[in-house]
Amino acid sequence: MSVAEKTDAYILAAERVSKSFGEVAVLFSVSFELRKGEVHALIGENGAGKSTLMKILSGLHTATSGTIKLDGEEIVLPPYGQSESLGIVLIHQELNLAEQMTVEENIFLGREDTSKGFLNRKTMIAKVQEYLDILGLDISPNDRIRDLSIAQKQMVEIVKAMSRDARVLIMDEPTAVLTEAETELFFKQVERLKQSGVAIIFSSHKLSEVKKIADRVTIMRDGQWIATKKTEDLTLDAMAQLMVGRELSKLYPPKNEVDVDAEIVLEVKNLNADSIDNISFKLKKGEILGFSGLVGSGRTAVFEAICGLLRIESGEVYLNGKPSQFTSVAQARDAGLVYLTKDRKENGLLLTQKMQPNLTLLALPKFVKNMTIDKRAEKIAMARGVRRFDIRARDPNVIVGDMSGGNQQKLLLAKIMESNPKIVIIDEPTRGIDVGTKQQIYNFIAALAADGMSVVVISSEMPEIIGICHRVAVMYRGKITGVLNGTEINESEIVRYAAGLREIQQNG
Amino acid sequence: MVEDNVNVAESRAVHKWLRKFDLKTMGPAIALIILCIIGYSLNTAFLSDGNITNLLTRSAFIGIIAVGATFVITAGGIDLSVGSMAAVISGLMIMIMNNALETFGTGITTVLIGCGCSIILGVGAGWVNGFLTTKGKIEAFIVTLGTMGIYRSLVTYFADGGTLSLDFDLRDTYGPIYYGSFLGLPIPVWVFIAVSILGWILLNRTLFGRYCTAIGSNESVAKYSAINVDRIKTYTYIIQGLCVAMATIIYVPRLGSASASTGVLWELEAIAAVIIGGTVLKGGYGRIVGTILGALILTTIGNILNFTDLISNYLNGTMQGLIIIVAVWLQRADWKKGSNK
Amino acid sequence: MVEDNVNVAESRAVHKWLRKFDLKTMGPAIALIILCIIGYSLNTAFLSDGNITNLLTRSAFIGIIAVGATFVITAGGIDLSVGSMAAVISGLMIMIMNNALETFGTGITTVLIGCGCSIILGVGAGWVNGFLTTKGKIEAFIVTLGTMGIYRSLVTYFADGGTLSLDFDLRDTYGPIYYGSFLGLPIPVWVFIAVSILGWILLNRTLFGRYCTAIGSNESVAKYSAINVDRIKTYTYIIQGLCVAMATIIYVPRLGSASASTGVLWELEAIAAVIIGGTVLKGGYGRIVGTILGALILTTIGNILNFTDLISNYLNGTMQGLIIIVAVWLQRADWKKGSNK
Amino acid sequence: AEKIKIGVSYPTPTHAWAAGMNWHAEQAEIRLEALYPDIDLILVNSSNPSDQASAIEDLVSVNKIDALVILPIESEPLTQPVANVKKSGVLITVVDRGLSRTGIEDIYVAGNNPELGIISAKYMMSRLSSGDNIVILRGIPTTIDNERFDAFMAEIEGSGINVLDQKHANWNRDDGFEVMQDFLSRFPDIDAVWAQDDDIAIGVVAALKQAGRDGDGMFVVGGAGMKETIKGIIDGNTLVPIDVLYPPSMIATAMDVTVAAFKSNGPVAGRYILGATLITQENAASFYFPDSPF
Ligand SMILES: Nc1ncnc2c1ncn2[C@@H]1O[C@H](COP(=O)(O)OP(=O)(O)OP(=O)(O)O)[C@@H](O)[C@H]1O
Ligand SMILES: Nc1ncnc2c1ncn2[C@@H]1O[C@H](COP(=O)(O)OP(=O)(O)OP(=O)(O)O)[C@@H](O)[C@H]1O
Ligand SMILES: [Mg+2]
Ligand SMILES: [Mg+2]
Repeated sequence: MSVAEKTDAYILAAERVSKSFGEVAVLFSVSFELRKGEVHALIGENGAGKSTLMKILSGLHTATSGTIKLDGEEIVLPPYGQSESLGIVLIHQELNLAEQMTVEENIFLGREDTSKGFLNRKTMIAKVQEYLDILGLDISPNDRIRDLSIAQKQMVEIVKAMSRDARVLIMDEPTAVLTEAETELFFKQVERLKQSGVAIIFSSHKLSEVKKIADRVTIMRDGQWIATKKTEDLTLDAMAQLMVGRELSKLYPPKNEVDVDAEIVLEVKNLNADSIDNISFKLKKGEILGFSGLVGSGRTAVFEAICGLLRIESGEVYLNGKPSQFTSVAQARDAGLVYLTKDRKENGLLLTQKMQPNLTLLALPKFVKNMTIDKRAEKIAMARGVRRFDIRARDPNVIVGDMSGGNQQKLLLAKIMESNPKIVIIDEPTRGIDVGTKQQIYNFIAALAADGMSVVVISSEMPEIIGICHRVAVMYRGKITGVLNGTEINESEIVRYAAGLREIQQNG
Repeated sequence: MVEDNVNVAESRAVHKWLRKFDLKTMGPAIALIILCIIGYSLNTAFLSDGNITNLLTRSAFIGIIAVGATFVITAGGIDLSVGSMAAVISGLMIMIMNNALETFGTGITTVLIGCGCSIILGVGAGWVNGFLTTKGKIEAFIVTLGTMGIYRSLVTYFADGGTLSLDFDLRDTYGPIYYGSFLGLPIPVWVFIAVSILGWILLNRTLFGRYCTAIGSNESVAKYSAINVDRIKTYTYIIQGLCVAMATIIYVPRLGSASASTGVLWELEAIAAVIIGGTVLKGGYGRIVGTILGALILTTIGNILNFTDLISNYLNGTMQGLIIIVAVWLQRADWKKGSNK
Repeated sequence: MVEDNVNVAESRAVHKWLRKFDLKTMGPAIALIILCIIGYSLNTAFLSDGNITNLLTRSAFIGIIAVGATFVITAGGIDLSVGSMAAVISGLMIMIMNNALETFGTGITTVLIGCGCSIILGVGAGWVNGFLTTKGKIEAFIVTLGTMGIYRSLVTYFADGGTLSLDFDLRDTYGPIYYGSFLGLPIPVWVFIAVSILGWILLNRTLFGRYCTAIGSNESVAKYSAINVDRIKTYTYIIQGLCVAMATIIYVPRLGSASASTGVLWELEAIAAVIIGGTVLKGGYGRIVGTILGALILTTIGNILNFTDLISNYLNGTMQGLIIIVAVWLQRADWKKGSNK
Repeated sequence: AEKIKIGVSYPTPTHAWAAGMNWHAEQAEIRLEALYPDIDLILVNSSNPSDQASAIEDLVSVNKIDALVILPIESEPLTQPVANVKKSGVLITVVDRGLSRTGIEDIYVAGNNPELGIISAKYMMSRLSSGDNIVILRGIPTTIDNERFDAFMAEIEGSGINVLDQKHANWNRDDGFEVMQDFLSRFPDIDAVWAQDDDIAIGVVAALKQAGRDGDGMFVVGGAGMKETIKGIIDGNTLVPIDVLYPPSMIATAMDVTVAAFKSNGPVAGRYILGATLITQENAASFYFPDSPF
């Protein structure tokens, strides 16, 4: 039978699937169908149940009620990734790699190439190298995962999924941590897989990507199925509206110009540290400064150095004109400078704890009264955080690791803001966050700046940088290659600096 | 219809209550109660005043040490040196008091000097463990395995292989710390209670306790959350050392001696008490109340075995091992089915 | 300009070589060499044929057990029961052989029956540990602490508090397993070499080894990669049991007896050997070669201390503790500065 | 000229008796080496049988000893290693615990474990009558403990004295204290305690005093000859009125005899059994060494 004949046949389907965790219901009678050779996008707000549905479709969760059909036949999918043997492969939203092991070991984990019980390491390494070359990844099969950047890790996940002979490939926010260039390469592979008849489900909060790559889109809201439509029948606005359930105004708030004479709150001069080279820049009061660049260009390193997380080799940092070389995060925090990590799983949140201890962890000294922690104040802070950042957890006692990705990100933001900083550095602020909340976060950032705080936004999402920043510094290989102002802030300029094609000599 | 709702509400309430009354946290208490019932049925003297007092007093040593161990383990560490540390501190304390005797007489001063030195030594020994673990970046297991050997051999050295004995004249002054009572409870039990309450407050109500938990859950998150990881970890070892010193202070007046066999295997008992109590060995979750119950369980097992001759003496270890495994299994096994993550 | 490039390339090559010749992996080897130099300078007889042979033979016990422990630890577990397990297996093996003697005589058959039983017992004991850890969901530390007590008390029970001893008629048949040589190397050393090579292949070149690493590195990742985590973990304990059985088989002919004091503290020695060798205690990274060096280091320390009377006998433990800490510190300390992450 | 090297191997002292032995060994070393400049005594202690086996291997291969004085930590496991040493032509003196095969040692110097049990039992019988109750605290489960215990039980057999229970107190003061506390909770009527060892006896006495049950003619019998206990006997302590000797100095005796084997003309090989003397107030002074740690 040819592919064309059977395109209408559903390869994988969920019928009236519901799911609850304990007493908390998160999916309500959702139906979903996947055709052979299609790319089917799953979109919805944070906590809508996308990840949960994907896990059910790959056997990692069992539905509380409803049925799963594979090739039209009812089936109970085996647990723990064993449905790979049925050709169903899942990439988790949370990175799912063994950190101490190598790229090759991770990619082949669970289906190693062996002969007579021995590993064919050479063959496997060669195969991995092949895939890495196809995706243009500059890493070695023998690199250990813990030494990779988070985007590289995501690419490894993608390689891992692609290297398996999948009939159904399910990817939960695969592009959340990728730059556009990487996304581009990735989509090429998706296209190739699609041509060979693989059915693909993927979720994303980047609606333009959805528009670009998906054949059909299923929209979910609050654990319910809302609609399944052909992509060409949907505009970006329509998608957003269906997701959020109301009309969205403009995504980016208007930029208030920064006062020309605004005082300089942070000045960095000739900063050198591991993987960064002679960094100098200034940040004004009330300013939103963007940091753009390719993955691994050293943006994170700059601010980890400033915040006392990375040893400074040379150079000066001035906070409000005072020389400030912090050796610990606590010093930076007390001086009103905080950094929000891009790696929320490794550095951001205690996944095994509940929300409240996570929220107050950074600002905890503030909650001490009579030598003990004031639990009431903590509770009030929790309520405030939930309100301010619209954190949606159906069960307030849920452990953070069980929250949806986007809500974790919101909690992380709330945690950072608990310390009432004067300068906030936000690394990838909207990673994995839905459009509705994105808008809230942008408004929030703008409001902070308007209140006289200064914000640094490190982001790999060009529109975001362009949409909210007053000025943009672009980095390339550990150096700042340019600082853009006003109308210079546009995609082609940034890309040119980010690729190292242009460089302007800074003068202080 | 209305009735139905009531029923649902009721069943929810029951359910909620059942959840609160969770085997996982009640496990140690239930295990202890079962043990007491067994003990009583073997011999009614088990619940006699005298025996209960003996039991509590004995639990005090391991219990106090285990309270310290709860901090270390909650913050993701481990301390294998506590038994040897207790031995060497006892030994030094005895030597110091015997010396001080000449200058300060048999009065309370000498005892106070001894206790003071004990605390200084405990803090110092804890600091050494903490320093080597954090600044030396050596696994706690290895550091404390090393110091365990070192302290043990030092006490043998000081005692010349034998026993260091407290001067008999001092025993009358110092003895009441162990043998005395206050409001019907022996002093060591009061100390145990005090240490437990302080420990509970410290772990559950203060910055420090919260930081321990955070470090045990994820060190790097703790670091990014402005926690001075090395310092807090070092403090946990210092607290452990302090607890050992406290235990030593009430141990020494009991028999007034220390030797190479003092405190052998206390480290494993303390760790067992902590884990039986529900604290997670990998860190990130600690329970002081559980630890105290764990210490009581361990002492009770030994006590019960002394109360019966049903079981060959040689099989004491077997019973202990079995009970420990069962007690932990009661807590850890999946009681509620269904959560098929 | 051209010269510059050559220099850069050269310095890169040197750098790469230096990285390969890393203190972290070479640490144990360097420590061993330093120890040997110390030993030789204390007494030239240290490097005599006889002593080297003794040293290697002695390392065999702990070494073989430690190879097993490398698997358990790499997969994120721990086994505290190995010392007691060795004792109880020795004891049962002796009882079995003494009984078989009556039927099968003093020939090789009896010895083979003994060895067979030893292996069955080792596998069984390992399985028990594995089963309780995986299916009982009890921390390995507690399970094996429990079985440690159980096995230890069982051997006391079997020996009626005394010593179980192998019939003297059998010793002539069985003796050569320990005292015999082949190509100039004692049989135990050959067994050690064989176990090491098998262990290395198993850990580094097979599916099983890779799964152990994966489980130790991140259990849930392993689970989601369709690895049967429980089964692999159980296997690691079975391998540990097998290794203990192997060690027992060469241990029994040495002393021909077993008692409650057989194998005391071997568990800590084995774990120390593994960690000195560079395996990470939390799992996810194991090094068989390191483990072997670790075992040699521990034996050498003991040997050197027997060689000199510079140090009070009582301080042996102090020296051992210090050397263990320093050996691990040499590997773990941050040699490259900079990352205070 | 080459010195005559004599290795002396014994258990690492972890309790007072062994420390006493260690002290006597060190004293003998000083004394003998001063007396005979061509004698070199090498003292080594080990903490378990397997280490002890290693240690004597090292004495042979490294120190090239001419004679070995050994107090085996356990008999069985050390029989074969000592036999191997013997094969290399070394003179063997075994102390205290006999090897499990005869004919290996040239000289044997020992205390007498069964006799310790018998003497203790005899004393018990002299003080108690039929129907009286005793409890027993045993040592670490080992052959020594079994020998003492079995001999004691055999001796009191038929005397009508009730043994209420017996538990191991591991030759340890703390265990002695706790086991005795529990005995006191369990048994309202105890007339005497056989603690077998002076360390255990210290714990027992503390427990008796704590419970206020140290009067009424109650008494405790320990064993070994600790100096504090002997001092107490001299001073007329009624709670611990006697002791049964198990002399830690036997190692020194063995060293003397071994050196004599090289230095004297007459034959010295043979067996020297040191009796388990009953120490009473009358003879106590002659067993009192205030400088010894034991
Ligand atoms: N194991 C669990 N236990 C309890 N609640 C859970 C668990 N897993 C998910 N949830 C809850 O289910 C809801 C849906 O989460 P899910 O991860 O499916 O959302 P999502 O649509 O993927 O959101 P996001 O876009 O933020 O990733 C959330 O409220 C979450 O807290
Ligand atoms: N722990 C580490 N070990 C080795 N190399 C590292 C480590 N952390 C960062 N690097 C390297 O340092 C360089 C700068 O990394 P950094 O994370 O600062 O870049 P970035 O611009 O923030 O990239 P991203 O888009 O991933 O956030 C990269 O080459 C990265 O691979
Ligand atoms: Mg999700
Ligand atoms: Mg970065």
